[in-house]
Amino acid sequence: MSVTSQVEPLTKIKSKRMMKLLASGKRLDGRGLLDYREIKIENGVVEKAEGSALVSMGNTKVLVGVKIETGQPYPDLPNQGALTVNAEFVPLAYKYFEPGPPDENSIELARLVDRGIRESKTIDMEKLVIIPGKEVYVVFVDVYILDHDGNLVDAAGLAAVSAILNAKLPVYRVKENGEVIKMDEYVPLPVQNCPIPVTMVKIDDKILVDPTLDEENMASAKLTITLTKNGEICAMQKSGLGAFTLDEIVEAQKIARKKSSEIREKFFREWC
Amino acid sequence: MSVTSQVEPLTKIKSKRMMKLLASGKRLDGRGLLDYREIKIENGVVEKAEGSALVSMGNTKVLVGVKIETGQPYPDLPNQGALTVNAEFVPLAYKYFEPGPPDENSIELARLVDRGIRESKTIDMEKLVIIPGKEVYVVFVDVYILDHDGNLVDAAGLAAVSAILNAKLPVYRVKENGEVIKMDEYVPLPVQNCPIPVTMVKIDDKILVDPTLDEENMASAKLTITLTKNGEICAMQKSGLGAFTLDEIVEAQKIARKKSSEIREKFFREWC
Amino acid sequence: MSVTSQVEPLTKIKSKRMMKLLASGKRLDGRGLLDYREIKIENGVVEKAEGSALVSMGNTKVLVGVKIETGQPYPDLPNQGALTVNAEFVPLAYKYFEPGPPDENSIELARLVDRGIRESKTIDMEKLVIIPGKEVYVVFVDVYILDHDGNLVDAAGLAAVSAILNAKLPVYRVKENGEVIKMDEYVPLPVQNCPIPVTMVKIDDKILVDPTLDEENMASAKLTITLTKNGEICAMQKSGLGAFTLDEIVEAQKIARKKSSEIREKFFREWC
Amino acid sequence: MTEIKKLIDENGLRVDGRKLDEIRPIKIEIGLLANADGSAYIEQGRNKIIVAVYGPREAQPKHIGLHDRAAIRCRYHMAPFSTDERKSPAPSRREIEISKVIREALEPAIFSEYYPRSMIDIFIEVLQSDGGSRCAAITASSLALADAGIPLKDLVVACAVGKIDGKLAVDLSDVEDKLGEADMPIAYIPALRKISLIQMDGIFTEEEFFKALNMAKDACMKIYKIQKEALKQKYLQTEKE
Amino acid sequence: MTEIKKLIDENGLRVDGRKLDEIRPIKIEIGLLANADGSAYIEQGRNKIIVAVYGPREAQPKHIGLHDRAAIRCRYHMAPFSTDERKSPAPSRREIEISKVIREALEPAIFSEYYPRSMIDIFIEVLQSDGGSRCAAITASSLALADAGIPLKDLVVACAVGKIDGKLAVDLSDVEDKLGEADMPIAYIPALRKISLIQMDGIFTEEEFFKALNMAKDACMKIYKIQKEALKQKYLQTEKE
Amino acid sequence: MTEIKKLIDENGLRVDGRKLDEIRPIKIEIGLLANADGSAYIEQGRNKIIVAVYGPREAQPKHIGLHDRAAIRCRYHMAPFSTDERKSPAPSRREIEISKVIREALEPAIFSEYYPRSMIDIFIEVLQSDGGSRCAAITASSLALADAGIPLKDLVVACAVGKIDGKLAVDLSDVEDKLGEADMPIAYIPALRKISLIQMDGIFTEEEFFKALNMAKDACMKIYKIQKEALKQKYLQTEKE
Repeated sequence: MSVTSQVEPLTKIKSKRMMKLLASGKRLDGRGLLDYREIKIENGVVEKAEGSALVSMGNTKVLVGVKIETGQPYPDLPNQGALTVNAEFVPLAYKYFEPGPPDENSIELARLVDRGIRESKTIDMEKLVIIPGKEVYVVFVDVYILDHDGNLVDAAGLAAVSAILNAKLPVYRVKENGEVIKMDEYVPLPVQNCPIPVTMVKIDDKILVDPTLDEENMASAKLTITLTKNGEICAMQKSGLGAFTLDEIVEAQKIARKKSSEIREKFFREWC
Repeated sequence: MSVTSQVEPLTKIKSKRMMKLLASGKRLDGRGLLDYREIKIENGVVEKAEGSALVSMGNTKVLVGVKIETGQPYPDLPNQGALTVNAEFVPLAYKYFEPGPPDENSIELARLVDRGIRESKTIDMEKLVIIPGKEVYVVFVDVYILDHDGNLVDAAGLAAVSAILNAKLPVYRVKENGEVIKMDEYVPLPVQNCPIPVTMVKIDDKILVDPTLDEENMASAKLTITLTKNGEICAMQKSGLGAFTLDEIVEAQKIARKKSSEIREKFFREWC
Repeated sequence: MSVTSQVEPLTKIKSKRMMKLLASGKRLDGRGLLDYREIKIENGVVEKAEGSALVSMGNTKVLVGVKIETGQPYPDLPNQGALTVNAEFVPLAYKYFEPGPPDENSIELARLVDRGIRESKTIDMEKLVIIPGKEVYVVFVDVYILDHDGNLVDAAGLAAVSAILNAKLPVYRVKENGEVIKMDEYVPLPVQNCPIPVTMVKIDDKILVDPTLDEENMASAKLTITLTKNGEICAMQKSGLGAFTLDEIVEAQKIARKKSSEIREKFFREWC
Repeated sequence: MTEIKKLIDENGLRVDGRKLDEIRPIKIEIGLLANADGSAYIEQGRNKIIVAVYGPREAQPKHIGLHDRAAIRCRYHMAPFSTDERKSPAPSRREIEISKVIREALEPAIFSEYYPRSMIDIFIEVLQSDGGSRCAAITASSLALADAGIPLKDLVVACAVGKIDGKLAVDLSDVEDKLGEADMPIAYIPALRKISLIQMDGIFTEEEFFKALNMAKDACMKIYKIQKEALKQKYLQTEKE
Repeated sequence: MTEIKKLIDENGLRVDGRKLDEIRPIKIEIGLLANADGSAYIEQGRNKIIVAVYGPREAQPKHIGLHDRAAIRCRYHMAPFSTDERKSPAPSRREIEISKVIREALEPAIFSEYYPRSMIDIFIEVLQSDGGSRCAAITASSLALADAGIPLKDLVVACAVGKIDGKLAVDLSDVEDKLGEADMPIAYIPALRKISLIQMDGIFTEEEFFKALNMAKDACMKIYKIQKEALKQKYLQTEKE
Repeated sequence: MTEIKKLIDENGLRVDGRKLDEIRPIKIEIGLLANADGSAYIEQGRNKIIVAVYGPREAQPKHIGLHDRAAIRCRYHMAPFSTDERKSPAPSRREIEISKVIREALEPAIFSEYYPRSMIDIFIEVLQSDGGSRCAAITASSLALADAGIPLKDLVVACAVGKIDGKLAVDLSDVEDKLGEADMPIAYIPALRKISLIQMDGIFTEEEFFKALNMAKDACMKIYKIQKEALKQKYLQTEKE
């Protein structure tokens, strides 16, 4: 059951300052409304994982590990590998995160990241078949929040794509008798796209990108738009207690388009 | 762990009026002690289910859906199909129902309906075998409470039998190589009996059939007796904090016998 | 998540008396510091179980049942049977035990008993193979606490070993076509060792063996050392909020060595 | 499994040699647990069941407390090794239902109204199960309640009547329950002349039902004597100590 | 499954005969449940969804209460028999996410600040699911809220626009959703001219996105009329009674 | 798996080139998390572990609060990608036991009595696990506690001694742990000269046990130096800022 959640209120001084600054197009940390915090991507930080990346976006830190195993395909997709995205909001990352099974926030984040990857065809799932209908690769993308200062979706989305890009796929050989043998050989995952999510919040009718936690707590609503390398929209999600006008959504789409190509150019290879 | 449950007390005025009326053989809604509320049965309300029925009994509304799949037989019953009865007391139906896994009340209801169906051999389970010991039909009977104004057992029992009666069984063909193919063809479920449960409560030494929620809350004990088309008893269950004398149980059995044949005549075909 | 637990405090009078007695090497129940309470072992109390034993140690009562089934081996140990130790702290045994899935205390106890059995090679797991890599015996050791007056580990360890010793292994025959048939014949489990755990607590710098619940509640720390028939240490576990000096641990090891051989001589056959 | 077993032989005796109206041997021990406020152990046939009672104590968590009576908490639980195939320790739907009907079988005999806002816990552990474990559990539970000093209107006693090879028989064993045609457990409170549990599955004609009811009551009264005797022995023994 | 189905025929009509901008037939019933404070039932295509609203009532457990507004609790749940393959009754990840987005689609329309420390419950049961069940659920939920007398800024209405065979189409059915290339559900609050839910999966170009937004809004306004009419009928009927 | 691997070569060196009494390289970073009140990161061999400490803060839920001391909550958790085969995120029995022994290894060093009714949370995430992760986690946890400003009697430091190819060796790696004959982790509090964790599985003779205890203590003292140095560097750095 989904329940309206408590929001940690900012101190009056802080919220007043935030609003005053916003009025003149500024933010508490000195950024302009449409500026991202500094983004750092560190690849391959967990050697035991087939792929991994640690993304920091200001104080927000998200680690993604990719594990690749083999298993049965989904019955309705016998000629495709399987993909599972899971997110853990571990209590280490934020004083209000509690241990336990994933709650609605971590499920929403995982499903949003999943949609970005799946709909943009980031991985060519048809190349992940070992024996059609019987044995395929199963790709686990595990999102691990380490430090929460807002905009978990963008950090998680970037970390997921980065970890997928550096993941190595173990090679299997199918013997004539049908036996499947793991070779001591790896190839890259067949990656064909990089979805880049851009998250915006609305505070007092202003649209801000890459919100900090304080800004998320002051925002009336949040919107993520994820774009492919060809500039198509492949995922979208509004959240929060407020709502957007049509014009705001149109504006947000333009912003997302611009910011996603900036991030793409800075961090990803030409072809994706 | 089973715990004595809170009962919502009636207002003093209401409970006094109920007791006064009872003394003269009447009930709050004008019924005699042995009268059912108006029963309506609507068949086939959920087309995606293989069978379904919505039963209303006064303000009580129970929907049953029957789904039929294939699966392995129970190891000790290789030549029979499988039957599973499940009940959901969804929070939509009553202010004190909470979401979550089935509690003792919904488990008791499901098991009581299950016993009625199983012991009366409502379905000829031996006709539900596709490949003996390997593949059989699995019949899921899902009881869904939509509005709770007492006597859930009778409403659920009638809805279950009605849904089973209108359920269509998908036909499977076993090819020579053992492959099982679903045909685009349906036959009725092999039904051979209709168990009819009759529920009574005791209030102030009076036996009432088809109690409302108010009456259940005033009752000291409740008794369900389920009868087959041949007038045999096939299931029984006492519940509640009170107890019955032997004479009361003998009397209740007579009442159940009478009411079940009235219901049977009104709603079911001759042969069941 | 593990949380510092509430400890039921002793009355002031009782704790003062305990401390006073301890100062002169005595205990509330008259024992010396290194004396066990009377130990009773009753074998075969649950006939439906393949093996069983009820151990009482003063007021502490622990029942262990051994069930033996067949199943697949662990993928990394294709030529060994499987062993599972589980412990239930049922609410019948103590006013603060609550029903529910195993908590950290029952998991710790089960894993400690498991380590004793596994590391001492109590059962020759390689003899528990029916078809290598495919079908093996699975031995379930279920520890059931019936009355908790301290030192559950030693009582559970003794009961587990006793139940294993009296367990009968159903014989299976593998037919030429690979079919596995259960014969109406039993042989003993292939037992080759008996690990004996000895548990000590520290109260006010004194080491006591076989603590009662009152003593456990007064103790700063607890230490279990499990020894094999050859006098080797095969499992160890410290618990509690306090700590031991190196010398205390050395002393505890000597005590455990002595007490375990006393118990072994009294209750177990020469060869184990 | 496929061979049809004869449950009654040519002499009218059952698989274990009993007559149709004969109950299984019963062994009762009262007060065997040190921690519990009251306890009882019963062997009935191959059933081995132990019951502990804690309370009356403060209702915990508080919201389960009732303003006009004690809340009774009851848990019927089977040990993993109590059955032919190992049972998962997690409570099954069957155990959840039985916990409820046992609680409701015992409540009418308890003076719950003496202890508002309190709770009384009845913890039943089936160490070995044969047929009729819920009945044996009720019989033992009322003794454990008495041992805990909980004021009772009377003991509660329970026994089933079933149908095997077309004949009515009391106190079915496991094999009779599985291969028989019907089973009807009842719980009886002699002093109140009331039935506090009745369940049935299988097929009974009206005539069979009436007969079964009376047989069940008679069997209950036999067990009631054994209960009373066990309680007496326990008190005599306690006085001696 | 492998055959590629044509979703639009040579006349530009969809599998069920609809035009691209045509919504499915809608049937609404308000106030059909006796226990709930408000309720509504919607059929939209083969969707059959029933919604109950309870509250405002005291927040329970207390810690979910908010000092400045009502806590809204929302549960979107599918009956086991609502889908082609039986669905386990335990909430899936999809149901958990949808419960959240529906709650957040409805909250902007509710005067929550009138009821601090209270909760308002919205229980949605999908009895049969076709494509677009979250939208139909939002449409019905706002009617159930109105029926419960919860003060609203306006009704909330929802509809999806998707892409099938490369063309934009409103209110996708199940088969269109599965075989189509994109789906974008939106919820709209006409009086506020605001979008309170927007989600998307699939592939939209910028141009398609703009067009889809407008088509979705137009479809919402059509459904809004049906909503209003249903509410009017309900009140007329209530007055007569 | 079937080939028996030699864990010590002809020169007495281990698989990774270490001597028997040589610990693995250790890298420590303190205070790397912004939200936590204290934090530490440790790499020891291929272990990569991060620890956050929150508190002292009000005990939540209240009933876990203790009247005479802080309640310590401790969770040792492995990331799904930390192991060779993906680990389910749900806590395993092993993780539950390790959470308990780590808590009990740290408690003797904490001045818990300063903070009655409060709780101190220690959240350990194993990002990559090699052998000895519980020891490395303890070593890092005491640094995170110090970083949070929790008053400590001393740091707690931990290291295991095991037996490989019949010889005692400190700080076993994953492969040594799996193929070795015994493993005994201990935690040591130098200022108190006390052992706050000791566990063992495998086979030790009495002589081996005594020797192992001393080797473990010596290894702990080596790591203690590294701990102290890391803490010093952190304070120097903080002062500069």
